[in-house]
Amino acid sequence: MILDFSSSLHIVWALLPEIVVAVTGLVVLMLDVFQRGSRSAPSAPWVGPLAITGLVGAVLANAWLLTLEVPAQNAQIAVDGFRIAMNFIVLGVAIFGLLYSFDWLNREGQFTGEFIFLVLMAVVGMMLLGGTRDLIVLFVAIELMSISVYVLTGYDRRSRRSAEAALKYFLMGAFASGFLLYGIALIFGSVGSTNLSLVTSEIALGTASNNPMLFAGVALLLVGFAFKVSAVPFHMWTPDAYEGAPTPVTGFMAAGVKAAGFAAIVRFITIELAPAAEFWEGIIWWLAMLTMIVPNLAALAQDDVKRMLAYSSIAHAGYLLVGVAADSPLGRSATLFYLAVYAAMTLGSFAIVYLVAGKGDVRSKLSDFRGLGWRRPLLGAAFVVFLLSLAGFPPTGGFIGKLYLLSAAVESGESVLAITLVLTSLISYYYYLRVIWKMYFEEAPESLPTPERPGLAFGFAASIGALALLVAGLFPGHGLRTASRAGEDLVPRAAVVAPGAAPSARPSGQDPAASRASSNVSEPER
Amino acid sequence: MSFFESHWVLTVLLLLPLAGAVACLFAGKDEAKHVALVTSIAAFLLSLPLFWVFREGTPAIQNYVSIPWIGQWGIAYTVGVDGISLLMVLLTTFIMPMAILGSYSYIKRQEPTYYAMLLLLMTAMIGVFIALDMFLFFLFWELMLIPMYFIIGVWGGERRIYAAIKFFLFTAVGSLLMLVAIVTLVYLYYRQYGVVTFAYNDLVELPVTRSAQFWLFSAFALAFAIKVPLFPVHTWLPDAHVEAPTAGSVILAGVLLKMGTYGFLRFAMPFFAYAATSDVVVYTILTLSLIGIVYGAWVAAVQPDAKKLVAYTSVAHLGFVMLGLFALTSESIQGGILQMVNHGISTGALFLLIGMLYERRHTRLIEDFGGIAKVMPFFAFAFVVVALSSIGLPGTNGFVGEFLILIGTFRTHPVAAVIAATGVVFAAAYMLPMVQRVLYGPVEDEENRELTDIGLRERIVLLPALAMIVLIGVYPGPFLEKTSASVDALLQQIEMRASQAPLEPLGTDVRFDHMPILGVDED
Amino acid sequence: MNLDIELASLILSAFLFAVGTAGVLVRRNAIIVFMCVELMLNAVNLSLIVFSRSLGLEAQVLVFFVMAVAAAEAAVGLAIIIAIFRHYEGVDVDRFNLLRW
Amino acid sequence: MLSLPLLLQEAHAAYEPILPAWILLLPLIGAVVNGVGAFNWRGNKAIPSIVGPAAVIGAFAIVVVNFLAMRAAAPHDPAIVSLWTWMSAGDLRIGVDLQFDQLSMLMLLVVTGVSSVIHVYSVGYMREDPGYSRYFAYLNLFVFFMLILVLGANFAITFVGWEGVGLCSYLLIGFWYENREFASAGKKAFIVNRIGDFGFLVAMFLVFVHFGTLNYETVFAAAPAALAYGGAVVTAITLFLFLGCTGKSAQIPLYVWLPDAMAGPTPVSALIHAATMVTAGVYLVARTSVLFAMAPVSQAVVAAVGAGTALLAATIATQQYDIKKVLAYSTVSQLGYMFVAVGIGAYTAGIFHLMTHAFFKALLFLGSGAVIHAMHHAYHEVHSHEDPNDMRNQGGLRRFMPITFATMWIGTLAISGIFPLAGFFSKDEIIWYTGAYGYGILWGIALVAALLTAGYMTRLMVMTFHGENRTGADAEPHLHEVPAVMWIPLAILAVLSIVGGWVNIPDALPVLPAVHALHDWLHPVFEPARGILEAHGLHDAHSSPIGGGEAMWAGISTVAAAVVIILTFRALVHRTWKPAADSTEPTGLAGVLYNKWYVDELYDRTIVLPLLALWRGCWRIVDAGLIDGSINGLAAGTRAVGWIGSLFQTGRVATYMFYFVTGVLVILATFLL
Amino acid sequence: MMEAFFFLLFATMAAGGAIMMIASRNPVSSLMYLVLAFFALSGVFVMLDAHFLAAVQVIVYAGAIMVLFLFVIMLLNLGHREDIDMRGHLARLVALVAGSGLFAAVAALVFRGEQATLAGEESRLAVEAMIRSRGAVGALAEPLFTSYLVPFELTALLLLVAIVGAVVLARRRAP
Repeated sequence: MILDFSSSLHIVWALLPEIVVAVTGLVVLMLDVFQRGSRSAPSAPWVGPLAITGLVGAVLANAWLLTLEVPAQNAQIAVDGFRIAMNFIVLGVAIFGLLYSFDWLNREGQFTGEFIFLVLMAVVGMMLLGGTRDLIVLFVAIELMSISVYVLTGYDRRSRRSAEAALKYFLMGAFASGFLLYGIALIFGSVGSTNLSLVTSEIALGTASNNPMLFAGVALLLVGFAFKVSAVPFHMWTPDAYEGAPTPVTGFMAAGVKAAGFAAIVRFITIELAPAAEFWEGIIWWLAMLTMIVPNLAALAQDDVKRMLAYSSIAHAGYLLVGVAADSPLGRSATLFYLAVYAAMTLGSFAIVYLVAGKGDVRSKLSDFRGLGWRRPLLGAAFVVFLLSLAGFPPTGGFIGKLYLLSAAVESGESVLAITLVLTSLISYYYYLRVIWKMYFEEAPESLPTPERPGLAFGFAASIGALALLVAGLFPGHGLRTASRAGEDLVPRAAVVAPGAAPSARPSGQDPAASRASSNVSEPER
Repeated sequence: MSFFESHWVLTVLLLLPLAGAVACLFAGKDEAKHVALVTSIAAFLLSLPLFWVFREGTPAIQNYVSIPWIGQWGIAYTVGVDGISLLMVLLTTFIMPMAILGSYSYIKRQEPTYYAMLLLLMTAMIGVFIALDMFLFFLFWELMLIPMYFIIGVWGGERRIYAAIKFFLFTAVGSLLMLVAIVTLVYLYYRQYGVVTFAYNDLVELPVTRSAQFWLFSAFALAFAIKVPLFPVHTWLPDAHVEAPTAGSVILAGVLLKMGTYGFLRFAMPFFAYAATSDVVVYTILTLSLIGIVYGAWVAAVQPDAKKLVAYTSVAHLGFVMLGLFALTSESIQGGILQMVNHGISTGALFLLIGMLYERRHTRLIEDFGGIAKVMPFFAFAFVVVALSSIGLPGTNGFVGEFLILIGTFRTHPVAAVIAATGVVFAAAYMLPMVQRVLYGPVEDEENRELTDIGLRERIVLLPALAMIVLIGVYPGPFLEKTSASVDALLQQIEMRASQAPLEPLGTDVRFDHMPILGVDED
Repeated sequence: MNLDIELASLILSAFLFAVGTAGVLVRRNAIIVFMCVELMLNAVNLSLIVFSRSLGLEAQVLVFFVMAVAAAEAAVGLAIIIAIFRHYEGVDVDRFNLLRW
Repeated sequence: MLSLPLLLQEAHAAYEPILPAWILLLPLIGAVVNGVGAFNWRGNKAIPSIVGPAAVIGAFAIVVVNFLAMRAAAPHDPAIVSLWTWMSAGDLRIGVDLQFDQLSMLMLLVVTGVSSVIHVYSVGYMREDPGYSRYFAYLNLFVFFMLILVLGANFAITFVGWEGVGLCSYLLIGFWYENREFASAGKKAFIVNRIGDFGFLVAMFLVFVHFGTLNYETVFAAAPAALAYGGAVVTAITLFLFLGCTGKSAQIPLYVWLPDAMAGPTPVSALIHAATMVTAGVYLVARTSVLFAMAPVSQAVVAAVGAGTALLAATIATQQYDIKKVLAYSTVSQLGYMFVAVGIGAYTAGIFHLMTHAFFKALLFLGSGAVIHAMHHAYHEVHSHEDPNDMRNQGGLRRFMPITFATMWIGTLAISGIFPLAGFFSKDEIIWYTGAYGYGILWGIALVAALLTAGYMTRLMVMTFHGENRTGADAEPHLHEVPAVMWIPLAILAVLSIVGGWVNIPDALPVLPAVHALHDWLHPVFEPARGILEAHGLHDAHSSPIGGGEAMWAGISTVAAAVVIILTFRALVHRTWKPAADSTEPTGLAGVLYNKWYVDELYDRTIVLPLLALWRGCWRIVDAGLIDGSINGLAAGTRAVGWIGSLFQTGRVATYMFYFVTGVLVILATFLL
Repeated sequence: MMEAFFFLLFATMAAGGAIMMIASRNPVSSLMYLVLAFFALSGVFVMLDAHFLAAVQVIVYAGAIMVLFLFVIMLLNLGHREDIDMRGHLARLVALVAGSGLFAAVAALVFRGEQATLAGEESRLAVEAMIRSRGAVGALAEPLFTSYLVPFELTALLLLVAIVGAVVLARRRAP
């Protein structure tokens, strides 16, 4: 099938995975409302599988996108390898995040359709974030994602920490949204369009180059994204929000929001704003630098595993930024690959933390992990795999990912970043290993209860996650190929629309401004 | 082609301990050790025919195979042995049964995991020695850390956690920088030939500019130097050795340290021949080796803890090996390789012996012993023989290695050889006082009076080592013959490539970026 | 007096944005902090409207969306503030530092 | 199996070593059997008693056969037996090669001969010891290594023996390891020897670098052409070799271990620390005579060190009370003589003295062993813990042990150089050549030392055997002569001490027939060296530095020695000593000598203690402090930075916003500025 | 002239309202100042030909959303907690510096940039033409329901999320 946006139905096709997820969310919400007698009663157990089914459907729909032929690529929605890959990652995060969270929801007696609905809505936002090429869609998608996640963060109403985390995340997020929006406004002000395919050509035409306002716009846009991926110094909310949020949510947002944020950075900054590279490359370089160094140091001081993992997830944003800073197809592929791996290991780690923490999430201190490896060998082994992968240790996916990032950095001549990457990884070894030593080298005191046995869904997710990481470490060939293809498959493929080509592509030839306004999606039939 | 000439023997050698490790995990508490022992002995028996099947007189890699693995990056499962790695593999398979059997009564908890870790370690170590793909090599190189971390951390002594983490981090510093260097090398190769490959045989042919060689060599050298360990990055070693359980120390000293020297020989030197043979590098490494030899011996001499003493002797012995390697003569390199084997056997045996004492007395302090020869005569005998091997008495293996190293070194760096030869004196000065204070003198401590001499199992553990000490001491020929062709070829290669290293970038130079200043210049 | 309204509006927009930022920094009351954020959003809206005048109506569309988003944010944000008020009996953001370091 | 005459006959044409490997193997087998016995049948005395001596006597027998064969063939070139290649790497090829020439043959005879005697003696001496089997294992092993040392056809093989005997010496000195001091003495011996071995090693390196081989034959053949006479290289090689010799043969400055080595069983002292091992240095110089001949500086050093040692040790010996210490210093002194001889180029004289010294010093030691044995028994019977070695506890023993008394006097006279005993000929030859070759000062020293020798040996005899018995009233009845198994060896050695010198009787002496057996025998070995020496101006002055011919000075020295003996005897025989327990330490010069010139203390203070302090410093300050400190500090610092950094995470959202704004401002500002 | 006067009036009101909002100690007064600022802003909107948005600003923003804020303030009974609301002098100084810095930086960049890009007289006419032809609402509605259908639909989801979220968060604690 050829997808050329010649009819508005094509938009539906192009957005099929998102639509499937959204519809699933709505269905879940409706069925749940009708099914549940009292609001405080937990939802029926089939809600979970239903959502999973929907997500699997979205995965299939996403896979179906691969079969499409997409000749014209100036729509709001990009149908390219990158988006599809990002969708896979985000959907994976959603599926695994949900599988991991069921145990927690049941344990805390908070299993509700709303939770799942919010997750699915956040997923819609995330998917669009990686798939859109329009600043307006970007803004709405980012807000959709963010607001869902704010709510999820505060989901545990009994917990003071949860509320505090939600408030901090929300205030900071809204604040950052202001900057992001200002950035969008300024970019619009300097290039006159929100559709970045036009922005790109506009900049390339030279009308906007060296425009300080464009610089300010790019910088503020980048700040907004940096906030979402928690890059230093815009990361300060992260440890608090991650620590306070219900742990499955932490995993979900650490993996999903970050993935979506990076998707946006890669697409909007490195691809669409490629002609303005001089504006952002230095910023990203320094962001990468700081984001590798600061959280890795701060994580050393943590004695709470959850918070430590929060810092670690910031550090991973730093590593990912190296891939972005490399600003090459290789770098983008590496970022993509690393995101997938990162998602798997982060989700798994946080999930294990909540399992250990017990009802009410009370035991997430390092000392609560004592003897875990011997008491729950499989859980311990899985955690070891996750931690080693986070540390970037072979033979796990984390290692391959870091190697990929490293090669991208080396290829782009970013030796300083490469060396910082490995040296900060070294620092990170310490705090990851510290968990392992607590788990295996120290005896659990009698008073420390053994973590309960995880449920089927959790066990399934954890084993698949750990195995996937090992497979990615030992046989990454397929993943690398996919990532490499997806990393190169980003519209605009031919970088810039040729001068003069842009107007002629517009069907309604009235006036330039109007055509600009309407050219974002090819004219629907009237 | 028979089984033993095919790569299968290597592949099976890799997989066998891995399978054994899994089997151990599923074996019962009491059976695990037997599983491990049988596995390791099977691996040893499997590796033994390699020694005879190996074709001498050719530097060619034997039992070679290259199976595409991660095509995207030109990574392949490439394994094979030449004379140098052959000895290392055999050393590994030789040491492991000893280490495992030596742990039989030492390890009293979590046995299945323990033995699984040992076997996993075995796989990693063999892998390091046979890998001919940089990725594969690095994989095994790093993989080795995890089981060792566990072995020290779970089954170690008082300060095991400190030692484990120190060991891990120290080693990791170097390996990570080496990883950057490997990636850079691959990238340079790509720039030059347009092919992405991690294959050793390809990368070794890459002409790297002289200036880049120094950077990359440094990264490799740091990784290997830490593992060796070369002064002053040796301080992880005493801690790790002391805290590790006996088998851990045995393997650490016996095999792991060799990975560093092997790395120099196999990778750092041929890859960056110009840098490796340049004056500044050679003199730096020789100096550090000499410091290691002398200083290691000095510090060993004043250790109150027997195990720590032996640990420091490793610094000295490996100093000899490094000296031999960087003296760049056929004699010294062959001596160095032989000394790697020797040190593995002798120091391994020493750690086993000290472990046996520790099992009985739960102390390693030299002053707690005395007169042990009276109550444990066979132990004393073995201890003395091993100690003599360690100080390099002629007729034991230690002498052959040291002698070749020194005489070879003397050809190119006479002063260094003379200084190193003083190590011979110091060796006596640290080892004999310990022997004397542990074995001799009156039995003053009542606890020592009750000690029982080592039993049959322990004798079986030690006998192979004792036999090898004497065998290599009087008839090292077969071992030297294995390495001679490889070493000669290596030397030739190094010499040739050192002279051919391009002075100017051929479009393959490393680019070093500057720290970008935020924003852009207006002009 | 030849006032360039557009430029002046942009400056005003920047000013309001800065005032919002300063307000965020200077106030402790979570609701007022949030109000400051709203002010920032409005400041941006002003810029967008200025741009829409010369560059196209997309900007106004965006403003429209911003308002919708602001409404949604307000709903959720105020809900969060109510939720935290239940825990802390107050909305002083400086008191919410259970999570730190 | 070939019959012996047939073998000899065949050997006539060209000498082929007969059963060469067995010479080595027999003692090795003995060592292994006894070693196994030490673990497995510890109580059994019969097997070691037979196996131990038999192994050595068997080797001796083979050696004798070989000697006869060689004598018959009178080969000019050494016969090399290659067993297998030991090391082969690069250009280096070291074979396990045995060299049979006149020098090694002579050494073989001495070593196996004296060893045989001493093994037999040991059967009696060590009978009661619980480590009997172990003792013979060590002793056999020693013989094995000594034979390797002697037979080695290249430096490396010699070095194997060289270190091997050191090991056995170490093991045997510390034989009674339960005594901490004894074990310490063994350790000291080993370490001091190692210092010497370092020299040997370096010498080998130099040889290899310049000759590409370590084989004696090749090296010696090539040396005159390859190296410059008196050049730095050959001087360095020889000096380093000599450093090895000073260790092994207890010369200044490394002699300090030998007196302590008396901690070992007395037969060991006799065998290792008097007759064989300690002479290895002399042997080595003689073996490498070609090189030494090319290095006049080294020659001078060797001779001077020898002479100095001879005098120094002799002075110390005069004030020792431990019977074995006296003999030990005497040995050091006599070794000094030998080095003087080989140093000045009188190789045959050195070897000659080596041989005679082996006889009479073994005799003296075994005699002292007999005394100690008797004393020990006596004290043992009365449960006394007095020191049986201390001469102040002895005295008047001639009544109880006449055979020992008699044989030891023979030894004393021999060592003192009284005509016509063995020592007279050998020592006289050394002193004579020293003068004749123009080493005036050394000659004087040698003479003085010779007189001192007579003095302290007489003192020893007087204190031990003459005068009143001081053993103690209750112990005295238990003193007895030693059993036959012990005195027969004494008798054999006594005979050898008498006749041993007759193989080499100088022309100059009147009345006696000139015998050149030894000179002629060794001539092929030393010919090249002699040739070099003579080519470079060595000539026999035929008179002493202050005039007078050989005969005259021989007469003078023997008469002087006799006079010293008589005077000393008369002076001391009536003097009364108190038993050791009641004695006070001597003072004044005697005190200094008694304390061995305080050399041990000097070494302790200037070398051992500073080194230990340095080592401790290395460990505590450099390793634990500097390196680990900085690394741990780095780690702690990193963690501290992390901790401080995490403090920025105040938990207050306003702070976070502040950093956020700061970040934005920095980014914007960099663009503006 | 008139235009300038009104602009300055509204601008001053907006700026003054904003400043008073952050300076006023009473939350309710703050809120009222903010509402004032919003009203003034809508005046500016009008002057910039964004009539529809000006209306929305007044009705939705100042009217509905701000009332919601007021409700919450009242609900939580925060009307009189003046003492704790404002930070100390240091924080005020910091805020002043940061605020003015940000203003300076953004204004400078915008000022410089504005000169570079906003010259397009042609597109300005096109926009005006568009507004003229379709009316203030129509000009906005057309792209909203055609080109921006996707974000529009997304907004629906967003509002649903906000509703669900508000319900989830604000309902009483589970027993």
